[in-house]
Amino acid sequence: MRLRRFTEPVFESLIKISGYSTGFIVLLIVIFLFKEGISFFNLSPVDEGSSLWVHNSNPVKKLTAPQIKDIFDQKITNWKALGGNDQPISLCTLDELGEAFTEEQLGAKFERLPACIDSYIDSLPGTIGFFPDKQTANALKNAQPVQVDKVSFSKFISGTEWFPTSRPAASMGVMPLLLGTLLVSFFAILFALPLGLAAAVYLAEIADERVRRILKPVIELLAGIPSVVYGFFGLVVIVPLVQSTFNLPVGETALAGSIVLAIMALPTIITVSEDALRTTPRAMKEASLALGASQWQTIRKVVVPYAASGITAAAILGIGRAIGETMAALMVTGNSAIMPRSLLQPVRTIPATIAAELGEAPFGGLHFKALFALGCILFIITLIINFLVERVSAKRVR
Amino acid sequence: MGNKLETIDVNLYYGDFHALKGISMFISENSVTALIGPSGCGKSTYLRLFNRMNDLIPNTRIEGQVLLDGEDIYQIKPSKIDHLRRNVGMVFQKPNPFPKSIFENVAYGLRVNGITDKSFIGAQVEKTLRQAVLWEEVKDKLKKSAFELSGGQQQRLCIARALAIEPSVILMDEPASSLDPISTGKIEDLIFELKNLYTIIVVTHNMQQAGRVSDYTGFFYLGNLIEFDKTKKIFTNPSKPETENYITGRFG
Amino acid sequence: MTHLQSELKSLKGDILEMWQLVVNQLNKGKEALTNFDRDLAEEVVENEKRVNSFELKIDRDCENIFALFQPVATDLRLVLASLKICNNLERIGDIACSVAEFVLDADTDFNKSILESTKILEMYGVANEMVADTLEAFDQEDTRLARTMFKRDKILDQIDQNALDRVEESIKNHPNQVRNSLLVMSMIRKLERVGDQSKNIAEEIIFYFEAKVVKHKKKKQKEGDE
Amino acid sequence: MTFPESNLRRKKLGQALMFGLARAISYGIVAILLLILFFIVKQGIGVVNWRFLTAMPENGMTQGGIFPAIVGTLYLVAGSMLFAFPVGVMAGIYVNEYAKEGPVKRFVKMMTNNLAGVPSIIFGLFGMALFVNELNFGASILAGSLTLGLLALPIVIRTTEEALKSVDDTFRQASYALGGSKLYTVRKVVLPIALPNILTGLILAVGRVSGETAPILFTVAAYFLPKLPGSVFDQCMALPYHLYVISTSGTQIEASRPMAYGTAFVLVVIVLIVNILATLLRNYFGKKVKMN
Repeated sequence: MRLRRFTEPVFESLIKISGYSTGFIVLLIVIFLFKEGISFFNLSPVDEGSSLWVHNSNPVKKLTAPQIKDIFDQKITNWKALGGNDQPISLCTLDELGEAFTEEQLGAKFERLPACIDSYIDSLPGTIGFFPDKQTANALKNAQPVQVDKVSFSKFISGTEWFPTSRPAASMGVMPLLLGTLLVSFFAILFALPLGLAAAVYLAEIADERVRRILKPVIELLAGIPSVVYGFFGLVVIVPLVQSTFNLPVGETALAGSIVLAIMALPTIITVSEDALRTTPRAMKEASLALGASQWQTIRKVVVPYAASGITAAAILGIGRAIGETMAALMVTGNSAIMPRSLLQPVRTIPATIAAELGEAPFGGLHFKALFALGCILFIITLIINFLVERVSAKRVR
Repeated sequence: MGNKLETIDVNLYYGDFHALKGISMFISENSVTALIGPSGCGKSTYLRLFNRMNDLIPNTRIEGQVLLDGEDIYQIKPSKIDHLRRNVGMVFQKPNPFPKSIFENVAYGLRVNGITDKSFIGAQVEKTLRQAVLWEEVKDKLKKSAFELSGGQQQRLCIARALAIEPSVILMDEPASSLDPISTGKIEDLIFELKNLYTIIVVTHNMQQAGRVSDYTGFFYLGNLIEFDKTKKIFTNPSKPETENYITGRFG
Repeated sequence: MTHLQSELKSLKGDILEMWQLVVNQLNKGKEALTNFDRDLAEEVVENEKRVNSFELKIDRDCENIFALFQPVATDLRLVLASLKICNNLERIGDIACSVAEFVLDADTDFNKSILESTKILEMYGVANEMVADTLEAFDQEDTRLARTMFKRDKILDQIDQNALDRVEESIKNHPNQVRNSLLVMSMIRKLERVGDQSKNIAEEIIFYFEAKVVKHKKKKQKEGDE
Repeated sequence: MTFPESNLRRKKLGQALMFGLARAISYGIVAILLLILFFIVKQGIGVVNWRFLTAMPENGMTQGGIFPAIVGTLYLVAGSMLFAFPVGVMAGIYVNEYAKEGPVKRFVKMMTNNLAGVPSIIFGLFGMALFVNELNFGASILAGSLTLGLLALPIVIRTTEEALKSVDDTFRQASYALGGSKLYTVRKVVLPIALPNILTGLILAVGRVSGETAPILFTVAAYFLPKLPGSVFDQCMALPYHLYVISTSGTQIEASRPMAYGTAFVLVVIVLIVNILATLLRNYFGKKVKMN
């Protein structure tokens, strides 16, 4: 008895703490995700500890990350295109210096390297150089450092290029990933919703009890199959099928992703909408039949409108699942981070990007943080979706 | 007043359960007939014979004849059941308007039966809302959801909905049991008014209600029709001791 | 109008009609006595059947209203009052009939001086007025008028109390009219009852409109605070 | 009133058409889903034998078995449940038995719903940030189990809550009436009655956890590790991750395809057994409770 007086409060406080655990975890997720994600902004897209230099006479003093990428990919070859003088751009990195100067000139320990760089740039006014700060010692007379736009939120959101590992400056625009995610999810729901709704109507209103008792558990069972298995199935069956049907060079496309995600979303949509359809009061259906309506008219005009909020919730829930789905998307969409133009193109979704790149991104680096920022976007989307589902379900008629 | 409806030795089984035992009864035109009795006595089941609502429950078996205007409604083709249900309207225990606007609720029966003429539908909606003494209360908010009405208004809307396709018979299954006394009174007055145009059968738990609204009363007990007579007779001098016990509350 | 209201209205109509009939019966009876109109007296006796059938009908209606509508409050009081008023009216109807029968029993005209000295005509008049006024009180919801019954009944009582002496006197004065004098005596005894019935009716009217029970109360309370 | 006959005929035709369509779609969906199962079973069953289940992977994972992946998954499931089950059940008790109706309860439930809706890859990110880096567990069974445990938590909480909710209030009142304290009542009366349904929830959570890939990508999973883990701070292989690896990023994808089918088959069988078990348990006890 005495022991119980001591243990009961302990247990009860444990229970209370556990009760708050989910709130605590959500809070932790927010903290850790956003800590990394937000610190990503206001970093320079150029490798840490390196800078870009141009000749003092060059009027171009500011460049954006995509411009730098284009310069180093030699897509832009004249300063005129960047608003500067009409002179060709020449690139200069440590490699070029190695060819232009002898070891003697550079010095045994590269101690004369800054001077060499200085003279090299001076000799070629159209040059742009990319050197670690160690080597330049920030002391070039004939050259000035180029200011590079910091990663800003608006650029991150609106950027249309995702080259997180390109050097010297990484381009990190979310647009292609976001659109890829939305495209795949949207078409997944477009395929799944009518089919799922039809099946839900069949199960809830048309099928007799015997058939229902067989079909429903099968559908529920299939909700439990791991996404990686669906992904694998998509990879070995759907992808080749898409490839041969549309005569494509590769079968890993947005379409394949949509189909696989649609199949995965079906059990959720069917179960949730069927539950919603079943809440229609029997008297309401009977009232419709008593007015001479056919069973189908009753379903279309009374049962489905009555369950509308539940069906909407099912659709939103399905979209949420599809947007957050990682493995299946990773395995069948082709993972090409370009702006999606058609369904028959490879695309890359946000979760797939995180899954594919986090392993290779150096810890704490720009890329790593960019992936956390992606995680933040995904998290916010899911919060919005949860909120919508809650709102829609709460609106349900009595 | 001729016999609008008639049942001849009707038996009804739900699976093994014998729910109606040889019921013979007639219901005259333009009258209100009340069916009373304790829960599970078969009165609602009997009511649902007349628009074949019992068909919706699996394992239901029906014997005997149910005549509407002299025609056995259980001999008609299955495809004519819609036709029957157009002719026999029904009002349910709880107000159950559809999740639609007030207007669309009343127009529903017209639309599902293939009527597309907009002006006709509009006129018919107004006419039936007036019949249901609801028009003045809702004429300015026909486009609003039917759920915004009070319980009593919803039930009158459901009555209007049943009237809109101009049935000749209206079945009411405890139409006021979920309403407050004021709304109940309005529904009862409405029933009293409507009998000039329709043949009405009303199932009720509430004996007083049967007394107030009906011309004839049938007392059901354990699937049997114990007594069927003029309401005044049943309530002042019933012939069967079971009826007497029930209406005086000395039951069981 | 609700179903119950229409039923009550028709009940009230029946009561008023019966009431009017009874008032007419009394008036005709008085006229028959005054003019020794045997035909009129016979008509009164004949009409008694109508009064009785009214009573049966109203009784049955009240029973139905109780059984089917369970009236409450003012509706309940109306039905209860109707039931009792109808009962009293029937008795007044009986009295009118009896008086008419007494008229028929007479073998000669009533001597004017007998009618005068016994004050029977005055009494008859007051009784008729009382019944007619209860009718008006009921119809006009006039409980003041109803309350006057308690005073007016005293007039009848007074006449009734003096009747024995006066009839004795008239027998002495008119030895050839002994039978008629005795009939007058019987009539007075009957008519005295009309006052009591009117008082009962007045009590029911007050009960109906004011929900006050004035039966078996002292005089002051009965006659109100006027 | 007259009703236009042609419209009425169309109404009957429409019904027949739509009903047929709905039925065809329903059977079609079930057929597709069964086809997936059938396909994996058909392709995988030939690969699976005793050696496949008990041997280490060999030859760049084109031969040998998947023993370490099976063991790793078992460890991860056990580890995650060790965390999620007690915390989840207690949280469920809190929500249904202790929390009063009001903003606090609404908040807790909302957070549980939110957590349930968070995509698994976010759990992976979070697990990496918190367990692997911040708490310095490294990529380890501990970090992976905790991450999976977080993912399973809302499932356990919700099923516990539902199970407790279905316990009739009269049981509680009877216990209180006899002087039982709240905790005593919950422990001795409510929990035993709700236990079968809580266990069903546990089993469902096991099914979910054993198939998850994204949360373990960065927290524990090893690409190739032909030995069994020695401690909770070791990395390990896991079935779902193994399937992902050998079907997409192995060095010899074509050659390892049979291994992939085998792995998928084993994974599916585990998940199906777990789910069927949960269904049977629920039906069995569901009937028993009804009988009482």
